[in-house]
Amino acid sequence: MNDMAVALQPAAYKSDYKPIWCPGCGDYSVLSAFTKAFSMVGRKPEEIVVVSGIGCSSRLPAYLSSYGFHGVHGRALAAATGLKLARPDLTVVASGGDGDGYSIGGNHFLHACRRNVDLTYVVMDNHVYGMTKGQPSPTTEPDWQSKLSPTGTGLRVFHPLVVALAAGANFVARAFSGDPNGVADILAEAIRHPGFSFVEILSPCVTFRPEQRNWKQAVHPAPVGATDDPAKAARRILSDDGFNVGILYRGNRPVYRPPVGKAKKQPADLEKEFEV
Amino acid sequence: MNDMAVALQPAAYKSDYKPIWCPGCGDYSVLSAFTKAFSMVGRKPEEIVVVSGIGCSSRLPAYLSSYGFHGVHGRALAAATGLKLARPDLTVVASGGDGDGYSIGGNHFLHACRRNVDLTYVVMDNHVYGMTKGQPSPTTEPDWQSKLSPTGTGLRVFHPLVVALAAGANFVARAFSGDPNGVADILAEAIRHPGFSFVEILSPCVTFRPEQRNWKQAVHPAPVGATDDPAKAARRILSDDGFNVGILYRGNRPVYRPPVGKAKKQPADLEKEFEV
Amino acid sequence: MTTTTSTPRTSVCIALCGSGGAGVMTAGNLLLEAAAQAGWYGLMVRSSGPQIRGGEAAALMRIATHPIDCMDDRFDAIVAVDWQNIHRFADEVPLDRSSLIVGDPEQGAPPEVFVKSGARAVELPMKKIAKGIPGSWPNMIALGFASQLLGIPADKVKAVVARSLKKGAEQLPASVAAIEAGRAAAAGEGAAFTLAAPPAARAKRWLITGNQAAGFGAIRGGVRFVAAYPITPATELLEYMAPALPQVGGVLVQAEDELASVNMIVGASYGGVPALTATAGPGLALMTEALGLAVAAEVPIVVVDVMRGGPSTGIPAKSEQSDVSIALWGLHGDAPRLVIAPNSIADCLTATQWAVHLAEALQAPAIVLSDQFFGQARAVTDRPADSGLVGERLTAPAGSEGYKRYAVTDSGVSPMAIPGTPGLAYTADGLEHSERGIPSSGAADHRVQLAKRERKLVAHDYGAQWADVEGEGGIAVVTFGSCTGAAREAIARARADGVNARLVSMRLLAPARPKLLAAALDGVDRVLVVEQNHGGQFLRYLRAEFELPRTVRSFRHPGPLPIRPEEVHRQILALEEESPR
Amino acid sequence: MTTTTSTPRTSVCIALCGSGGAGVMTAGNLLLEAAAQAGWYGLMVRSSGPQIRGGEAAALMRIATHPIDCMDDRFDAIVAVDWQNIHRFADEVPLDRSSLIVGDPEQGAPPEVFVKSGARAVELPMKKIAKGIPGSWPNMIALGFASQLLGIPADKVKAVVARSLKKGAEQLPASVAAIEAGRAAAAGEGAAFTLAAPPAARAKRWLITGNQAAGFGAIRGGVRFVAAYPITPATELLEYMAPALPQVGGVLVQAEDELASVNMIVGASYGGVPALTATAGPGLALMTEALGLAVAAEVPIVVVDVMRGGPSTGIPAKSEQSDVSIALWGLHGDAPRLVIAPNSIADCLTATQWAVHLAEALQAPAIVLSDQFFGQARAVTDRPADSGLVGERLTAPAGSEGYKRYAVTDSGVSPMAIPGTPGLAYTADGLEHSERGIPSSGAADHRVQLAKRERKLVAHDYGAQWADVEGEGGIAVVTFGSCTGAAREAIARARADGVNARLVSMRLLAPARPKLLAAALDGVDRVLVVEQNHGGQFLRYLRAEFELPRTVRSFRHPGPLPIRPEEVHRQILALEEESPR
Ligand SMILES: Cc1ncc(C[n+]2csc(CCOP(=O)(O)OP(=O)(O)O)c2C)c(N)n1
Ligand SMILES: Cc1ncc(C[n+]2csc(CCOP(=O)(O)OP(=O)(O)O)c2C)c(N)n1
Ligand code: SF4
Ligand code: SF4
Ligand SMILES: [Mg+2]
Ligand SMILES: [Mg+2]
Repeated sequence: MNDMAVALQPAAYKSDYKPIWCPGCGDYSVLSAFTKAFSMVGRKPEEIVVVSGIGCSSRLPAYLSSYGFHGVHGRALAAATGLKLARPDLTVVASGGDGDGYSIGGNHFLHACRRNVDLTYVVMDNHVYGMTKGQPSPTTEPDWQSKLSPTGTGLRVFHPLVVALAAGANFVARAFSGDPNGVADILAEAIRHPGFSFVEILSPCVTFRPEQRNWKQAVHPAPVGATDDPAKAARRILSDDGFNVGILYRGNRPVYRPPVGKAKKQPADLEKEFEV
Repeated sequence: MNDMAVALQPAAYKSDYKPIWCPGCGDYSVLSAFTKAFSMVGRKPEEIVVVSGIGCSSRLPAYLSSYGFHGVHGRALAAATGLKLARPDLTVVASGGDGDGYSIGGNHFLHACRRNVDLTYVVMDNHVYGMTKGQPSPTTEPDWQSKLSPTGTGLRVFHPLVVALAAGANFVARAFSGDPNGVADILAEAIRHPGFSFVEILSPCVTFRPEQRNWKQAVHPAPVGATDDPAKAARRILSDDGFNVGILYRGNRPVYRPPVGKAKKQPADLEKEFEV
Repeated sequence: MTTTTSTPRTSVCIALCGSGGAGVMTAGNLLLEAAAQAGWYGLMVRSSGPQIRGGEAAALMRIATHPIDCMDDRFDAIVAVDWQNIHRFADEVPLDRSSLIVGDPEQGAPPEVFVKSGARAVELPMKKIAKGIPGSWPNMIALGFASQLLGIPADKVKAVVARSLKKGAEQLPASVAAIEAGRAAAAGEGAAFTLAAPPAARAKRWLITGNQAAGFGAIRGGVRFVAAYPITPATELLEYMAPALPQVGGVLVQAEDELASVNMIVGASYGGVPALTATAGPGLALMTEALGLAVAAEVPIVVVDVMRGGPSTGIPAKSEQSDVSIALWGLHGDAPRLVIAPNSIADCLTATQWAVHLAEALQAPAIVLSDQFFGQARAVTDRPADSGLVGERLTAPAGSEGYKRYAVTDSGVSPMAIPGTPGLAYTADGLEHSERGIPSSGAADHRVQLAKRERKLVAHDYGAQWADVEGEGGIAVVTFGSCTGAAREAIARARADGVNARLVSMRLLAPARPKLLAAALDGVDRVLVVEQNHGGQFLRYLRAEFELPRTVRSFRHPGPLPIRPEEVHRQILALEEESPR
Repeated sequence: MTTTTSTPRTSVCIALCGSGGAGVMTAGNLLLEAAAQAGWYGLMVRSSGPQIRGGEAAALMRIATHPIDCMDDRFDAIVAVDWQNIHRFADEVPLDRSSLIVGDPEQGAPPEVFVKSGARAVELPMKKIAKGIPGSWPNMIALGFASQLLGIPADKVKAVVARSLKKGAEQLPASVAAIEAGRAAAAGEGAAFTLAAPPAARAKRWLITGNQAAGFGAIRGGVRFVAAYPITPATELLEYMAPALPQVGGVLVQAEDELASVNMIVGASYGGVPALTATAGPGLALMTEALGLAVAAEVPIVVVDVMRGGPSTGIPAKSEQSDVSIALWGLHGDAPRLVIAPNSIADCLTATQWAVHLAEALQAPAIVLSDQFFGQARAVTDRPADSGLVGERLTAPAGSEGYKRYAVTDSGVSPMAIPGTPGLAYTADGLEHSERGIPSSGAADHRVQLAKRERKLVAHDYGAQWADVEGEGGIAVVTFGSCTGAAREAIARARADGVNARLVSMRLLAPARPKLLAAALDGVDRVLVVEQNHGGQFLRYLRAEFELPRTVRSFRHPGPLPIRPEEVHRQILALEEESPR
């Protein structure tokens, strides 16, 4: 990692810890796409922090050679927001699963979209809770049966991209882990795009949703390029088949920057207001 | 309350506790609209439960003669969901403020829309945290200055109606507390509409947002009637001026009903599966 | 406690291991069931590596002539279908010179960490034998071997295998042949590991996990609404209830998070329906705000906390008793609540049923402290009798004049109006309130309501269930939960050494019962406090809430390793030495 | 402690009351400032009814010749601009026969609850006098009356009023005239309430609330990131910091909820920036999961809990010390953390600064237990000296070979790599982990890390700040936080009665310092534990963590009423009686 020429190759962004993922899990390809995207973006590993919650997908940070933060379930975006606001010099990527991001983490998702801090948020969506061994997530189909939902949930699926647009995300894309180069391209663009960029990656859980192996056949590039009209993007997404892959929305909302003082004072300078 | 003829008059739905609200607060009219709507819907006070969180607006339940549940901040929808699923015979209305519902309660809002339990959710939106004496809420304008946001928040406002549509609410309306009869009509329809009905009521905070007294001049009826196309409804709302009042979306998604057993067994009947 | 005699054994421990997919869990379950069919008691703990799937796996088994609630100190045998990463289980499968290491020579030599125990190695070419029986698998050879070693009759083993195959009956002959081959290979081991005959007369037996037991106990107690969010190791409790609850007219809903699940059950219970959620440490932490609401608004709810290694995400799949402090003291404000700790897998049923009963009777939240060991271990137990204790709430009759929801009563329990009841409508409130439920910041209302909420718990008669008190002597082992099994065995061993000690296993942790403990400790001058955590949370609780004899020793260590009988036995002997009578 | 003499007084309590909008808070603030300008010390507590706006209001004031940290037992005077609902403050404004009730006859007779104290009624037609001075208001008459009563020089009062009017200078003459009219009316009362001269030599004085003090202490300590969610009574701490922090290069962000705010500060601090949030009980309850993460991942953060009446939403605007248990024991798992309790308004500054220093030095979360009384009361204090203690983290230098984030060290503190540092990248984790930070469920890693996290707190040398220990004698009053002021005054009164007692006011609650307390209690045979809650949470903590003398008495009651000096004084005398020396 001390050799900068090497550091810019994708391999330099991988750590030497062996993932605990099941053989064939879609997340392996997402990991490889991360390393490619980081290489493309050209920041050094130590200038990048990947922040996650809890879940199979949330194990990703330790498999990278960048800094990582493996926090608690559902709070990756909150931790990432704090980190980025405190350390704007770093490239901060939050990542995790559909349960982590859309179920327990839903409120932070809404407010991160709205706040528009310069972050990238990557969800590895497998429509299931993998880590806890197969319960429905918000993106699970209503008729999928599991021990916890023996007759299916009966619930409409959550539309992460549409909600992101409604809440104000500044960049919205869908990707498929089976195409790591495609994911890497999108990720690199997401990282470069100012403000809150959201990338939903369809990433199969071969253990609890083996039928997701068929996603390879189902995905296809979006027929039209990204729009900058959120309503149009939302309408397109609502009427697509869910396997439309590509950048779907590129916004230009101003990035959130917290208020900063004009002249940098010392703490002692603040004492005056208390003096009798 | 024992006289049924009387019980069906709006006045029968008021309790005798004096609100703690400031003189002129918009919530008084919402309270009166609740009593009118209940009278229109025709359920007895004891068949109705109003569930709220914490905030000025969340004090409402005790001012009604129906059953009430004044829970913790942000969790009204969760409590209401549990209550309605356990007691489908009751009419359950959740209510509260914009901070309660869109800030701390955002995740439950998303998932209540998606779950589509037969509930009505009423938010008294004053674009501020009234109870804690004037901090910005998600619907506060980006340039509104307060002690906690001396230079404004700089944040895009949260679009509750658009988010509700994206998340799957089955009925979406905007009302203005200055017109209690109009609010009552909308509320009654919301209660009658199956599934999750969401009513956003603009309800001025005369103390911390005195300029909201001008809302009376700003509001106007929606130029077109409700649609049943969520994308269309969202587009209309995104391009309206925020003061468009009326029922904006009426959906027909199936109401969520949890799985129930075919024959009602006794606990002892379940022992077989453990027997050696 | 090594045993080298070949008289029939009253308890044998055996571990079946192999890499994921080798089927050792299946073999273990079949062995346990066969033993149960034959009349023995037993216990099986599943252990696996960090991988989500396909990592190393071990079925840790103990079969005995009597009910047991813990693993023994040592294993009599480890049977490994292969050795891949099985060394990682070394801590969990302690061997000694009289143990057997049964491995397949094709899979290489047993790991040094096992060999150095001095245990005798036995070669069992499982893969090769299985290959010779088309359609069979090495795990069935292992099952046959283990069953023969323990003396579990072949017909019982075959019967459970036949039942397990159901549809795939054509596989049965191959499996039976494999089992027989395994048994033949073990025949040469003689009777050193053979179990004594199971008890002759026997009541109904159940095969059940602590999670299932807690779930069913809740149903017996009257729970008809569950909202929950999945979390290891509580998920199986919910997965048991998901199909069971609707059969008795109940509802289970998966919530978006723990804040939702706990507030949902508060809402349901406010509506009059006994309600429960289950979680583990991280989820419990998220629930404390709403638990406080249940305290203040006096809404009964039950939260089963299936404890796992902490702090934070900690060690999700391993047991530890480290949520004692948060359960007892984790709410803001003065917030009295019930805390109940089952002390056996079967007691997960009885204690949870009791918790539902108490929560409903006292209109207060109850936390049930189970743990990963109880929750995920599968045991052969006697059918737990139905205590008949169901949730019965003191409700207010329709039309009571001037109804006061939070009326001050002698018992502290106020009649509760259930929505739908005419004339009693009130607003439940987490703000401090008057007797009517109207928010009040007055000192008098606050004192009266604080005292009432404390009184209703403290004044209640909890009966003998508050603790299991057994034995005599000047030494008492005070413990709770899943350390109870090891403590009970340790006391039996001490008795065999001529040292008498008492067992006090506390089931009711909150409210504390100082008088009852004092009576239970009458004549005791030395106390050994046993718990499975690092900081001594139970010890701290005992010191805070009770008067204890002067000599108090703490024996504790955190998970993932269990507290073993011999560890406690040694402590009892040391305490006996310390101040000889 | 009634005082009927007319020798100059060292302390006077006065309440200014009226319905909302009557301007009594303004008058109170001006009185306090004028007293401060003249060299006295003082304290003002704001109290108001349940209405959001326009309800009854009271400025409860105490002015003294020496620093004071609590109200007295009784009020010398109540001055009411009107009487609307002012009777609701009766508990908070205890009067006796030597008190004055000053009311406007036009507003009706004083409420019976005040009159029955036997206090002398004085008529002051404020409305009428104000009407006679166009542009003036009754509250200025009240201010004038009060200032004259206490002997605060007119020029000081006029000067602060002039300063307060800034833009509206044209109002000044009317206000001055009103003040003079008020003073003239009070002249007849003589010198019974006149304060003794303030101390001559004096250092810089500040006028500050505990919330401001805590916020500024955090800034002094190096906090440069704050994320928070508004909640009474912590909001003003945030409102102080919102404009202040950016001036020193810091950032404040309003989060969507407490889960976000605490995780945001953990994220910021992971990035190397000292970070803080402030909240009250309900928010703290929501933060415990992330506090556990900070423990396990060893990320320093500071959470200021401004305690209010509990449980649940409780009594938001009133003080209570009932979050002791949750602060000390409210996390799941074995989760050692720092808990620090300031014991005066000025100490809110020093203690918070210390908390930042300790959290950073020990890479652990620190909870600061302030309360509503401290947070919202405004005091005249000596300028708190800068302790110079700033957050300084042990960081790892770039390029350390084989960097181990959670390396086991003697101190237990491991050098922390700050993102941006080349060669040290690691992943912080709330899962149990190896020294490298890789998730591990092994018993050895768990024990080592649990021990390390405990050791770093226990082994640290906290110096004399752990407690304020004052005085001598066989009786000790052990307390913490905002009860300290009352305890100190009670001890002084007891000394005047010839009874010696010691004060031990603990600032460092966790980790517990048993040896230091034992030393502080050397020679003590009777302990009085004083706290403001119902359940005796501090008492329970003392029993759990320390060896105490045999005789331990608890004096406590919940909020909203403060613990008063005389209550404690009586307890000390009773304890002295109980076992005469
Ligand atoms: C507060 C809390 N609740 C629940 C859990 C248990 N839990 C761990 S991972 C997980 C869901 C993971 O699903 P997802 O985010 O989709 O990730 P995946 O494993 O599918 O990649 C849950 C519920 C937890 N760790 N913490
Ligand atoms: C967990 C928690 N956090 C914060 C608070 C403090 N709090 C009470 S009401 C409120 C906001 C109220 O705003 P809104 O919901 O808009 O209601 P309004 O008063 O404006 O009607 C807040 C932050 C609380 N009670 N509980
Ligand atoms: S369980 Fe599913 S998501 Fe988790 S590692 Fe295995 S395949 Fe991947
Ligand atoms: S503060 Fe605002 S919202 Fe609250 S009662 Fe007053 S006017 Fe209404
Ligand atoms: Mg998933
Ligand atoms: Mg509001």
